[in-house]
Amino acid sequence: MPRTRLYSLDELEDIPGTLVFNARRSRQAYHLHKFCMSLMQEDNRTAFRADERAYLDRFKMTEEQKQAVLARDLTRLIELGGNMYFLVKIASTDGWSAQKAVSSMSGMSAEDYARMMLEGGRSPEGLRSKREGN
Amino acid sequence: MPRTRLYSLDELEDIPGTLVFNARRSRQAYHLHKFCMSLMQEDNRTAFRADERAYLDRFKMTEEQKQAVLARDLTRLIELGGNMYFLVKIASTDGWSAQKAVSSMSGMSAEDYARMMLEGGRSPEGLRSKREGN
Amino acid sequence: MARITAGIATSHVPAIGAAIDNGRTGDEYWKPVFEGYEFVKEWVKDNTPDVVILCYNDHASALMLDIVPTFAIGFAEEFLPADEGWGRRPVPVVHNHLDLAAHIAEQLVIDEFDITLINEMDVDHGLTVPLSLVFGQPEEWPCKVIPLAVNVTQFPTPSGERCWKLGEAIRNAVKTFPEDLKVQVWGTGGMSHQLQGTRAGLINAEFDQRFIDLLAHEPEELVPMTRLEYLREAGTEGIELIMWLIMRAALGYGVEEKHRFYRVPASNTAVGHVVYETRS
Amino acid sequence: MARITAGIATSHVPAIGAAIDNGRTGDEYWKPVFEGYEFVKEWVKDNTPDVVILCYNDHASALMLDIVPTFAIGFAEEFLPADEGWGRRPVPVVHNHLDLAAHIAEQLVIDEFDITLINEMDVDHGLTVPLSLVFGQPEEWPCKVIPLAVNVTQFPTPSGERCWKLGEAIRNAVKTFPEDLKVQVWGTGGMSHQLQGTRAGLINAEFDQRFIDLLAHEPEELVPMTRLEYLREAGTEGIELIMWLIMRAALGYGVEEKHRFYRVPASNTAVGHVVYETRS
Ligand SMILES: [Fe+3]
Ligand SMILES: [Fe+3]
Repeated sequence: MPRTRLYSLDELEDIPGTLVFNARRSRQAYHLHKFCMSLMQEDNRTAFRADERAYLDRFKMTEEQKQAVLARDLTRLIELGGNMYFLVKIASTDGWSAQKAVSSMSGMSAEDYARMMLEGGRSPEGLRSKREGN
Repeated sequence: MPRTRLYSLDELEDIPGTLVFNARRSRQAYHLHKFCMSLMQEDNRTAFRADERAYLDRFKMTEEQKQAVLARDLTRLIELGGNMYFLVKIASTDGWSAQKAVSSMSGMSAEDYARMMLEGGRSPEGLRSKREGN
Repeated sequence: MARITAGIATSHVPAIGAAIDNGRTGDEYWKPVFEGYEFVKEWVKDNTPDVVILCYNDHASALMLDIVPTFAIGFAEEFLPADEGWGRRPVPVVHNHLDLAAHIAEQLVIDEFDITLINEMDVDHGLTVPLSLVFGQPEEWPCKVIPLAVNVTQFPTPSGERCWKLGEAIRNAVKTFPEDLKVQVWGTGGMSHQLQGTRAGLINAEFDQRFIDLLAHEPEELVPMTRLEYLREAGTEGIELIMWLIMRAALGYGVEEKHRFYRVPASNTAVGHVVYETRS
Repeated sequence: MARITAGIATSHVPAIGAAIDNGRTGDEYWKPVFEGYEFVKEWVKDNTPDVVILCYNDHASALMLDIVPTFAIGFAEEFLPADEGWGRRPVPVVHNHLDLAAHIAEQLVIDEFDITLINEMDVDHGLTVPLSLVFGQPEEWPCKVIPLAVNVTQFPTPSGERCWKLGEAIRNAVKTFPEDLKVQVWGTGGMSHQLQGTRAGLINAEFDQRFIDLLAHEPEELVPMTRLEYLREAGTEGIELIMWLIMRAALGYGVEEKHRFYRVPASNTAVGHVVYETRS
């Protein structure tokens, strides 16, 4: 008899616009994340800047992941398993602020996003549950 | 009010001829153990064999620990914080069997120790507790 | 005997660290944030601990790639600030209190917490930004720090309830340490924020303020909250608030709130901060 | 649904691996040891699992220096045999069952086990010698293996009771995995041995045999045994027996002992081995 839980992990998928980073995604993004963490050394940042494609080819990431890095497509990188705590190292290497990086996923311009944050941020109203629509 | 425990960790020191590997000893032997684990690569074993002293000087071990390694004094290495699961890598590098390495601490010759093991090993009688003498 | 004298909670946004390091704390954007920390900077002068047990999360700096521990205790002699992609923060090296760290680790395992010891690691903004907010920019940090890293990145994280029990166990462990030490427990991270997807920028001030309202004297209302509820209400990274629960549980019943602060935004995040003293 | 069909326990002495790898299993010294494994090698032909959850301890090969986790689950796609000082064992690469490993890790955290995931590591004789003893010398191991490494090196280790509860939680996790899989749980290490000091060579056959006597049908007699008692009675490395408790707890109530074996010595160690089938 299967046990009851406070909630099934699958319920974590019920939050709009949100992909929860779980063990499966962690494994899917392992080599992508190895690349991200390599950017914690200046030598590697320099090598990446000098020839992005060649540098990416040192890692066993998928081609899709490499393309998404080259395009700085954070939305896609998260779909491909990525987690922002790793991915933000790409933004830092580019000299982007964390706010600019995060705003790039929000469907808003960096300016509109910055204004929204100054005005109190995005309200959770309507964004709690796909199922409940609240 | 301090809590009661099944036993205090200090009681682990009550066993004759035995030093229990705890967090403090683990920290004390950290660099010694870093050396031991370096011997898990053939290149490093070769370098160690070629010039033991020079190789040891690459590690932040204490001089006492280095001397004990050079002398293959496992008893002393355990007094200096070491644990046999690390130290056995030195013996393996030397081509010693684990039995020969272990026997070197037992106060017996390797031959006498091997004979004792064939005859059923060392009895725990009298070796359970310093305090109880059983 | 060692005793827990106070607890501090605060958000740990990287941009706050950058503002301090680059001398921009007086900027129009940052001034209202740093004003919230003027109290603690004064208070700590008379309340400098010997040791801080600093509950934080590593942001894929030293952990989370090759090793993903639920609860990890830093057991190196010292910890360098991590290079998170723009060089190491120009802040002092963090020194551990190895005897207390060993004692806590041992007692926690005896208490059936499946602790991981980390004998070498760098510490990221999750640990160093709170130190800067409280102690400013000294040559050396004025106390030892035991890093306690909590997984809030890879799901499932430990539950709020598990974190609460961990805080209680830390309290017991500190109480049984024979040396006379003033120990503070800090919980960092939060408040509401979400750093991904079309929901990025989520801030739930109502949730955050209720959390602060209840934490001092009715924390039992917060303990059963599920991971799902944290995510729904406070955003994917808002779950960092479970580390505030560890701090609160470690303080026990007699707690006085000396200060609270709440402000939106700092970068993508709502900033929350409390200072508690224990009465015992 | 996945189900646990059998459990195996065995000592995991490195010299046993060397005897296999060097073709010396027929030597006068080794023959009586390997005869004890003839049953399981036949039995497993009709009882090949899809996955083995292999509870073992790392002997300062991949863990215990920079990271000391109480319970670690291997979460790499594959694991190479470690070079423990004399080159890698010439045995197949170990392949993980990532979906089941992820499921178990997640369920264990929900059940308040503070698991550490390890995304890259080599596996040492603690894991590979049992595989060799059961499966012989195939080109590829006939099943997937989920490594579960338990700290038995740095004190305090998890208690016997904690290990028992972990085994129960593994049982629950496997039962709730939707795929149809035959899963075995193995516990390795032990029996009595001590690899240090003037007490080196300690063997307590009475203790070992009582342990085997009780494990199948009266394991509740073994669960409360303290770390101190393991060390006193079975030697500093005899505490590896706590991993047999994880295996036993994972099997639940209906267990049939198919085989048992006990022999002194192999190198410094007493060799013990049991095979259990579950009835459910
Ligand atoms: Fe954070
Ligand atoms: Fe072993």
